[in-house]
Amino acid sequence: MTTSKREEMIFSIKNLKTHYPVLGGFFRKQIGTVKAVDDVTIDVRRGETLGIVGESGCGKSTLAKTMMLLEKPTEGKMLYDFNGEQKDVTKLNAGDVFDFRSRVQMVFQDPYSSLNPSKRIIESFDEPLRVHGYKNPAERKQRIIESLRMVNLSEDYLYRFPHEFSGGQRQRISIARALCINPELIICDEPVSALDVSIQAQVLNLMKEIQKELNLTYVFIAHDLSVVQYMSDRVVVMYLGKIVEISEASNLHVNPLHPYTEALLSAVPVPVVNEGKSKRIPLTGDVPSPINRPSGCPFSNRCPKRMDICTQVEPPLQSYGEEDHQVACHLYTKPI
Amino acid sequence: MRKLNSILKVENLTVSFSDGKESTKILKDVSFSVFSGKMLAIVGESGCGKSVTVHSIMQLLPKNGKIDSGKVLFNDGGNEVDLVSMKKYGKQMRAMRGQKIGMVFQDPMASLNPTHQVGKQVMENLMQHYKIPKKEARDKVIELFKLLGIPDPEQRIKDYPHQFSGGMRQRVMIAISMICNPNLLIADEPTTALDVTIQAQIMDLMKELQEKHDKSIILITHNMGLVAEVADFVAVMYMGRIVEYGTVRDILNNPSHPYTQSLLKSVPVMGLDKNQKLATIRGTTPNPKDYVKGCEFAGRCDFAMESCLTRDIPDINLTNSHQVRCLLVEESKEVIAK
Amino acid sequence: SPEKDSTNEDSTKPSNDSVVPAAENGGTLNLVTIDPNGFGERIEPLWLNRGGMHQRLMFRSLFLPDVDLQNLNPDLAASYEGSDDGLTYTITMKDGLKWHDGEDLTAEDVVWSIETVLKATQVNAIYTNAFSSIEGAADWIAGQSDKLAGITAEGNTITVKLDNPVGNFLPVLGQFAIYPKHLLKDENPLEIHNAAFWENPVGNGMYKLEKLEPGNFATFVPAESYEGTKPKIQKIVLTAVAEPTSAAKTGQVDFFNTNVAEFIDSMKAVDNFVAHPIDILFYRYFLVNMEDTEGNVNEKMADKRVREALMYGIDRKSLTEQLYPGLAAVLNTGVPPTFDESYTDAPEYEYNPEKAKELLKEANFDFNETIKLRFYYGDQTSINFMTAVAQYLTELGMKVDVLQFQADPTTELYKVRDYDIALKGLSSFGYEEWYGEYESTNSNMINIFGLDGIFDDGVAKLKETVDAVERKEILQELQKQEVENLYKLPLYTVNSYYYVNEEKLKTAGIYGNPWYNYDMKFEEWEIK
Amino acid sequence: MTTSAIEVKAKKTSLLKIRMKKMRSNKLATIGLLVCIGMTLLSVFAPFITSYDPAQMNLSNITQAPSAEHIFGTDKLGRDVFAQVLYGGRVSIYVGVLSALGGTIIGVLAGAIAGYFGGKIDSILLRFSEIFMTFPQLILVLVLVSLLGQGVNNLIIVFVITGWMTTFRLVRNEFLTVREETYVSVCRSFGIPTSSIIFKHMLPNTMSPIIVAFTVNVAGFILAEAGLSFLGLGVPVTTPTWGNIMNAAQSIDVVTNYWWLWLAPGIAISLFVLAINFLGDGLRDILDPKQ
Amino acid sequence: MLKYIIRKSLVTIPMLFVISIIVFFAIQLSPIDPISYSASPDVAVDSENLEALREHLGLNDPLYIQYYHWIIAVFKGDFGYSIITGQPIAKILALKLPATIELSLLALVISTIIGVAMGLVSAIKPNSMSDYFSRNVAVLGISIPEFFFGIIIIQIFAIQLGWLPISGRIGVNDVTFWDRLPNLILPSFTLAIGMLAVLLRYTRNSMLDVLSKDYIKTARSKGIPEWKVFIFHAFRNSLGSILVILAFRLPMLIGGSVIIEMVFMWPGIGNAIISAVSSSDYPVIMITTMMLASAILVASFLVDVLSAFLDPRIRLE
Ligand SMILES: Nc1ncnc2c1ncn2[C@@H]1O[C@H](COP(=O)(O)OP(=O)(O)OP(=O)(O)O)[C@@H](O)[C@H]1O
Ligand SMILES: Nc1ncnc2c1ncn2[C@@H]1O[C@H](COP(=O)(O)OP(=O)(O)OP(=O)(O)O)[C@@H](O)[C@H]1O
Ligand SMILES: [Mg+2]
Ligand SMILES: [Mg+2]
Repeated sequence: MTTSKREEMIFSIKNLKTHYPVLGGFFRKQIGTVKAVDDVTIDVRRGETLGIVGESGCGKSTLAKTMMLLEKPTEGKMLYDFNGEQKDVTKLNAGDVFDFRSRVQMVFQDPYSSLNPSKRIIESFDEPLRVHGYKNPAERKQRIIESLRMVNLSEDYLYRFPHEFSGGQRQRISIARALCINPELIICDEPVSALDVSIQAQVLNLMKEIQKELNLTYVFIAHDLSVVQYMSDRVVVMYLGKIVEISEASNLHVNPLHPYTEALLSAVPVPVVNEGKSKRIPLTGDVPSPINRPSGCPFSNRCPKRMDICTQVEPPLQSYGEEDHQVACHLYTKPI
Repeated sequence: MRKLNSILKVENLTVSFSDGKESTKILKDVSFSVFSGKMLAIVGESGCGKSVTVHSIMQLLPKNGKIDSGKVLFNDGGNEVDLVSMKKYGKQMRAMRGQKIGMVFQDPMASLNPTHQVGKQVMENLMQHYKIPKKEARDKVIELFKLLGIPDPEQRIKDYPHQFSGGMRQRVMIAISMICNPNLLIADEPTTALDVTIQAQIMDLMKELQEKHDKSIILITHNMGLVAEVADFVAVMYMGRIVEYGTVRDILNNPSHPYTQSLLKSVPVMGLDKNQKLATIRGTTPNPKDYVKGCEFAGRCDFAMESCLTRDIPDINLTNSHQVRCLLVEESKEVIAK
Repeated sequence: SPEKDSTNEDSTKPSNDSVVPAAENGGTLNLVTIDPNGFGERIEPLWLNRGGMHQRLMFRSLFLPDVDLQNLNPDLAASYEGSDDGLTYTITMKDGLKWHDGEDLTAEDVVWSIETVLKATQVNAIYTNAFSSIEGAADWIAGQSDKLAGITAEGNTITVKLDNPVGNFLPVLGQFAIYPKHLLKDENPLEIHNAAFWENPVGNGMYKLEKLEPGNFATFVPAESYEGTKPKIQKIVLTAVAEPTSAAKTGQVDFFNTNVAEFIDSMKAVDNFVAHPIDILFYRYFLVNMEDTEGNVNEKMADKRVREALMYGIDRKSLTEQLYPGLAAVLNTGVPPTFDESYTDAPEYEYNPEKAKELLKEANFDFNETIKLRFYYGDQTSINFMTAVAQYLTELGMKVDVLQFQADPTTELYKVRDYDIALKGLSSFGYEEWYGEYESTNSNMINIFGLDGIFDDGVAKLKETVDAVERKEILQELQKQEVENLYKLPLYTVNSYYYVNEEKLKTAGIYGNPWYNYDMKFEEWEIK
Repeated sequence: MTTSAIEVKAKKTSLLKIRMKKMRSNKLATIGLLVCIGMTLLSVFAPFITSYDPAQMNLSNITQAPSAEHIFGTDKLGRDVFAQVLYGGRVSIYVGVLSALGGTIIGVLAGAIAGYFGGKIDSILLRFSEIFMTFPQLILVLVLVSLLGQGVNNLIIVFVITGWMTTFRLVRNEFLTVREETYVSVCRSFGIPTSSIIFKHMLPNTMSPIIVAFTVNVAGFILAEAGLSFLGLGVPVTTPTWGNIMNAAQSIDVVTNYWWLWLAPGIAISLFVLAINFLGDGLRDILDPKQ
Repeated sequence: MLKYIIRKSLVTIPMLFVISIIVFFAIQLSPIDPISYSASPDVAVDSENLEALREHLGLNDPLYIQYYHWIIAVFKGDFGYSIITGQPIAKILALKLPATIELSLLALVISTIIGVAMGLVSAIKPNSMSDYFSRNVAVLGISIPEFFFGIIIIQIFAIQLGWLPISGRIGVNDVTFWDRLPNLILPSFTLAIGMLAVLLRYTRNSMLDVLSKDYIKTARSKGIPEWKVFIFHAFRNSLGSILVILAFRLPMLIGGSVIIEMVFMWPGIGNAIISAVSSSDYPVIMITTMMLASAILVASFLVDVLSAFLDPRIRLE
């Protein structure tokens, strides 16, 4: 495993697996497993934006939730940097979990359901703050106003109900709420997928500004490759619960290695007339179900460059070319 | 270039929705044409009235929606008929639906009846319009399934929608709309619910239908990239109006309405520099109820002038294929004219 | 069948009697049982209740009492002889008696019936009381002998030897229905009442069962085997109704009896029926729970003045007049005031709430205690009665809690015993049952009264005595004791009514206690 | 413990305002509410409305048809039927409301727990409720009444035991849905305690169906009480309730000849239940966020 | 599908088992004495032999042994005897069930036809006059206590108008169903009212629900006539939930007929239950409870199978 020592690691995920049981049969026994996240190893570096991209159902949300300790991992380690001390967050005690939660926050995809419809905005903010040690009500209110300002919302909105806001405003409120307890790392699970393009642009710009301002680290998940590429420093491409490629964002569209990345790139429509059509790499078939994944490389059944070995041996994730460019594909397997 | 025949002409379509006692204009004076064998893309943000437009064409508006005025002239094999004048669920209108105009909806799961076999759902359309034996209808469905790339169609027509993947379901929807071989196909965001790779498959299929089988297509989307790839003509909608209309080149290479311009610039494209800011549109879409007069976009427009809010905005022909509904253009045209 | 055709012909009128198959001649008598559950699928056994008209006509006893239940006429028996000491009876059966199935009815059947009833469970105590005085009965019941020693049959003659005299031995035999041994001898006596026999019972009476349609009806026709005067009525149809008035109006019934106040009220509107009231010994009284299940004295009720207060505080007269008009008579002791043996000095407890309050005060009654008033009759009149009683007691300043028993009344009354006062009924053949409840050997009541046998001698004497004058004396004594102790609060006797459609039916005009066997001269009955 | 010390301004929210407006525009619901309140008040203030004691007998004045003196007539013990109906309402309404309250509390607690945690707890509670549902309710009630004994409060206990399942299932299903709402994940990612998530964050959002179910339950329990009492198995016969008063109408005699004995209490029950049902129906529309 | 049915039916067995245990032990907890029937308090009875009978019947055995004997007997079809009337319970059931089933079925037919039809009309034209009418009928139907409704229609149709008989049921064997019909009309109509109201609401709601689904738009976009949309798409798809409510209500018809049977003096199982309960006839209570519980289980099994049959998403799982 080669990672750059230059940058400081904030969250490092090692061989993480999150599996869901599939129940069925007479006695609702487990008859299978959804390997939603399977053997994922990523390092999140302080201050960067790590993009995660992949098609629906490939395990992006599960990965995010596992990192946020909302799902219990089946296996693996997640080392978080608590002021220089690396602790495995899967084994934390209750107090440390709390500490962890004040350092890591999450923004979810659906702006419409991420605010409690029966609570005023201030109430939605108040309890997290109180739980995280802001004992003084006035201080809390101040903090709320500050974080709303950060997302360009006025304090007039404090006493309104969520249904009085548009999708973009709600997503900004959600971001503000994640920010209000001063986290270091924000995991964003498709924060803009549900928004219109013009609103999406507002939110993306805002997120970038805030990151700069507060020196935040982002894990940014999306299924839209261009958005991820635009937002991220490095991009992780996932397929069926596995990482197939990790690349510098700026390098990804120039030099995609994995055939899946290539296909994904070619499928992204470009708003320029008469281009792109010819280049498209047609992918046949659908993403297989994560319950019965093809043997060997998970992409083997749809891969246009499939070789015999692909259906038998699972390719490991290895660096290829540059140090920060990793790929899991037999085309690039180095003889060991 | 051969002469373009329009298969559908929408003229001054105005639609309103009532909510209890109040009634709100949702579509205002919408006019556009769809040309034979061409694909028209309607783009715009959520809620701008794209779906209402096509539902009005099909007379499938919900109960509280009403076409106030306007015409929908459909070229039925040389005969021009006004769909609006037909009774909503009358024989004439029903003969249009499915047979002359096919429709594909956004969510392929919700749009298929979960309790009917997919083959039956396709056959239902065919047998409604053609008195042919069941067996023959079935064979036709199988044939179409093959054409649309559904593997193993003999078996799969007996399956139920939930046994299909999203992409396959959308193919079935397309089969339903295509089985009677209509000349006009309306697709309301057919790929929004699908992954990019599947979207690419479906769009290739639709393009093929249009090009090889000479169908006219109305494609609703809010993905500018998609428009660029497949459409021939583009109508940009904002708040129930078409603010810009033209060929795909006109719109993408020479966007003339400020709204269109920002729409194009607000989407990140591959390779966009990380440090480059995205163009945004100020504020949010206003409530259609609050509209009084003038340009709906004025409140968010960086170039808004006083007159934008005080006078009716005309459609201005930039070229004979490119129309814009914006006073800026009027002025610059005047300047040019001078 | 021809009957069916005839019903179909006049199906124009949907009257209920279209069910009833028409008789060939002599007419059909329509009887009903009043039961909201409808007709069952069998004829009820007779050892617990001697039963209704149809049962009486199907099954006979050795003797047939007069309407007063005491004077005996021969029935299955031709004659009898009793020894002077009252310990031996010799009974001679008629010759050539037959069961309805043609089998001979012999003295063996009688002996077997008496033996079996001693071991059976669903049995009226008048039989067990009388027959357990037969020599060797204790051993027999305990299973220590395989023969009831005191009773033997030789040819037509039955000899019964008693350990001690039983005053009403012969009247009891006049009630005791003889069952056919040849059909029932293999049944376990404990469960003989559940035998399949009752679905198609073979009797020995004037009529035999013709057909029983479960859930529907039963028909009876004159039995060829009956040796007496042949009856005129050729067919009896028995159906079930939930309430008799509508049935009376539609002609579904020609003759019935009831003691339900509501029916009596509503029958007033039915013109063609004539009501015949009869006095019977169906007591209603309050049982006072004197001891709890652990044997501790119930302080609330211990003082006799409290119990007297209750008697004064409840306006029994108005209640019976209003709730049971013409049906109930106020009772002061176990012998109703209209009877000869009645104790004339017994207090009448006229309604006097002031006196009641005084008595309570004297008795230092704790008005904070709640009196638990219980009952088990579910009919509306009883509910009204109890509600009224509760109100009377409330007016005395008592706290009352009135509830209907939830579990079965027997268990509630005698085992659970979570009450202070309970309304109870008793259908008596004679005064013996009423006073028998005071006996210290009465396994149910002993727990309630906690008696030390003060009534025992008197009751024993009463049971042994036949002579009317002697009996009167004993009864006077018992009533005096009863009044002194006031363990049961007597309320009233519920009488009964016979209703006869006299436009259609001519009876012999003899109406007696419907719960018991007596000679109603049915052979004289006619359909007009 | 102060919850949100930042005082939430009592500014009338648009949501509440909308609901009030909707309520007022829903005539049937408004009438229902007024009738419910009206009848409840009549019962509560019965002594001010009639001078008769419902238990006071007058054996010389029994089964009188309605007259100026006894506007609903008198019953078989000469008691005033109007007074009985008034006082009877107290117990009937009390039983209905308290049983519904108890059933709702149990149903909500169990439903919230089952719905939020899912898994084993959920299956156990679900099975449990299934078993309760499988029992014929009437028999269950009867057996329980015979175990506990008759009495108003025992009847309420019995109703609660036999009547929590519908609310349970409703709340459970609501919670299963609400659990998927993102804001629950948000709460969890902030480390807000589970009990607080369930009761402070999720429960308020399931309140509308619970309120509707509550009104439906009140109606149901009043009917159940009436039915049982009509059969003579509910509240002790001496306690006047609408059902108990009607108990007298079991005989054809009363049905035929003494119509005032059953008509008045029958109408009282029907009217009250009807009013509650209209109110419940109205609330269903009013509280429905989709509308 | 077959596997699904087998699986579902297997689940009902342990449920029945649990219910039988609860029923048995709950009743044992109550002070009811199963043989006290031999000693009505109205008649003087000597109780000496009762002890022998108790021993004979095994009532002195430990409860679990009694339970074992009872459940084995029930499995063999021997339901025991009523302790009040001494009749075999199997016979009581055989006698009473037909009357109740006759009543319930007629009520079912009436309520289904009227309820579903009114619900459909309501849903097709929501907020119209007929919808308004139907909805209020439905509220009325669930608000009026059935005994009150029964008394009123007895008063009107039997007593005042004299069109129909008040009560009772003419024997099964003698006359045809048509002869019994006059007696059936009032009780079955009363019984039908509540069910009708529920079905009406349900049909309306589920139709409205389905009609708002996207696939209805798809169906309309095919140009098929509106009635086909209503019948083949909307009604076909709401049929599932309608049948579910129907099947769930089925046992309640039997249970719910208790009061109706009482009011109309209908000699059915409901009346038997009431008299069993009010006289603490516990063998009858146990068996009828078990019977109703089984009916409910069978109904929910039917619901599962029906929904599976109607909904391929379940069937093909
Ligand atoms: N609680 C769960 N139980 C069982 N399977 C689950 C659960 N949650 C997710 N899955 C499955 O795990 C896989 C990955 O799901 P996940 O939500 O992580 O995908 P995703 O990449 O976020 O997709 P999307 O783009 O649609 O949000 C999917 O196949 C999904 O069906
Ligand atoms: N049934 C309806 N009742 C009232 N208003 C409606 C109804 N349907 C649509 N509208 C309104 O009409 C406007 C246009 O809706 P439409 O569905 O055409 O938008 P769209 O452009 O298709 O958006 P999307 O991209 O989200 O599908 C919206 O403002 C919406 O609120
Ligand atoms: Mg996701
Ligand atoms: Mg749309």
